[in-house]
Amino acid sequence: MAESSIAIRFFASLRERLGTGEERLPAEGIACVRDLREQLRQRSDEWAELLSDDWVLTAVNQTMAREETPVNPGDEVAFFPPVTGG
Amino acid sequence: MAESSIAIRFFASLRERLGTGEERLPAEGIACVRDLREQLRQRSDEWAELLSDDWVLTAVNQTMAREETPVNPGDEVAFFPPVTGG
Amino acid sequence: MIRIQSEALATEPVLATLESDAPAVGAVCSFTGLARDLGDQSGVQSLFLEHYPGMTEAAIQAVVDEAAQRWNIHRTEVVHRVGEIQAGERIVFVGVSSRHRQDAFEACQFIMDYLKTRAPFWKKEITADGHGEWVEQKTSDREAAQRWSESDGL
Amino acid sequence: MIRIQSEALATEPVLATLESDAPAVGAVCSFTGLARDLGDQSGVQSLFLEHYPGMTEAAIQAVVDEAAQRWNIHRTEVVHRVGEIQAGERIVFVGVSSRHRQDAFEACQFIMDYLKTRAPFWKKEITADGHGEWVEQKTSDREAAQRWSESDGL
Repeated sequence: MAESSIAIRFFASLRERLGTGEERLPAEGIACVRDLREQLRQRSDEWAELLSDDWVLTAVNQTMAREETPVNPGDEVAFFPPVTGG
Repeated sequence: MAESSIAIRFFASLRERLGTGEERLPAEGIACVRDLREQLRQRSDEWAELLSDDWVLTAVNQTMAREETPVNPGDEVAFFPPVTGG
Repeated sequence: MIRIQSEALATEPVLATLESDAPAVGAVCSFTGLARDLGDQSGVQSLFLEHYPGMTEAAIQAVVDEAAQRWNIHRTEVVHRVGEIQAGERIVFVGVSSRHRQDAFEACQFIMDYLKTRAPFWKKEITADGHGEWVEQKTSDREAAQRWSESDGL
Repeated sequence: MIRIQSEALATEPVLATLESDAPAVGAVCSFTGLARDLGDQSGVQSLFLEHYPGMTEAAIQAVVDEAAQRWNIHRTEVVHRVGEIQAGERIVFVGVSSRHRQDAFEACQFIMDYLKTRAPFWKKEITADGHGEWVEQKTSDREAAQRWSESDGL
């Protein structure tokens, strides 16, 4: 049976402000990062605000991604703020 | 009694090739590095050759010097090849 | 070797590894970053470092691979702490060995600059009263990394 | 602190000194140069380092002072060995601590580059059969030092 959902992860301040670190969503209707982001933004004013921020970065399967990067069932998509390590 | 001689030092390959590491010379007739160098070059063809080499560096009182740098009685003048530390 | 760890960061064994290739290799450049007591807010007592397990290691490896393409380097060691870190403790170590001094210096600086902007780590500063504040990315870090893409066509 | 010594060069205590200013200072860059087994001639088994006692320390101090004028640095440690050094042993250590990563990197590289061309040390390579050959100054070392005087008017 093929994987039919997408794993979503949030990190750092985004994780704290959204109140969640990971979840799974049905893959239906999601072709790229933009589709997923727009779907998540429907949830509330806060989600809409946090996930529209220019500073939020996205990774698909642990590789940096852009709005147009394809998202397939079984993929892992992560949203996070600019990095501040080292 | 005032010091009336100049201390001369040679280092590394120059020391080995000249066969001497240090000596003292009367300060008489020596006003600058060039005077001292020319006097030393009188000693033999080998001294003339080694102390005319463009690559020989000079320090007066442990500070890098030029041909025109003054030399006074009591000074220490050193001749050495380009440095190769580190 | 790339390591992400929550334990204290010991630099001696990592430096020993970098020097173990001598006498074939004669130049080792290293950088150690320590938790400072002041950042975006004063009175910082500790840091909390979050990362993205898997992606963080892969992102650092990509930076190291890029450095190895640009410079003649022999060995690279990167150790980065995560979790709670007290002020004064080491956060990150980057060390590079090379036959040539300039390659060791430039590759080490490049890896630190790119690690700061490309590796998923997030730093929270915690004050004595327990208040935590996520650190914002610095313009100076973005500029430091951009420098390398604007430079000569190496 | 500047030290010229004939004993083996231990880097751990010097690095500990550089890190001892944390958490006020968060960046430490260091460079270690080790005796390689090949230089101007192959089969090199050891080196002999000669220096000019007094002038060598003063010349290094002048380089360190110039670095302190150009960059915002906190502490500098320079240790240089002289006498006989076996292949694989450390010859030189330069470490710089700073509040800022870029200052630590650049000052450390500057000190190494200028030390190579300004501090009176002379290196002789000794092969297994006991033959010794004085090393010639490298064009690359002269160019590395010149780089800093041609750069922006810092």
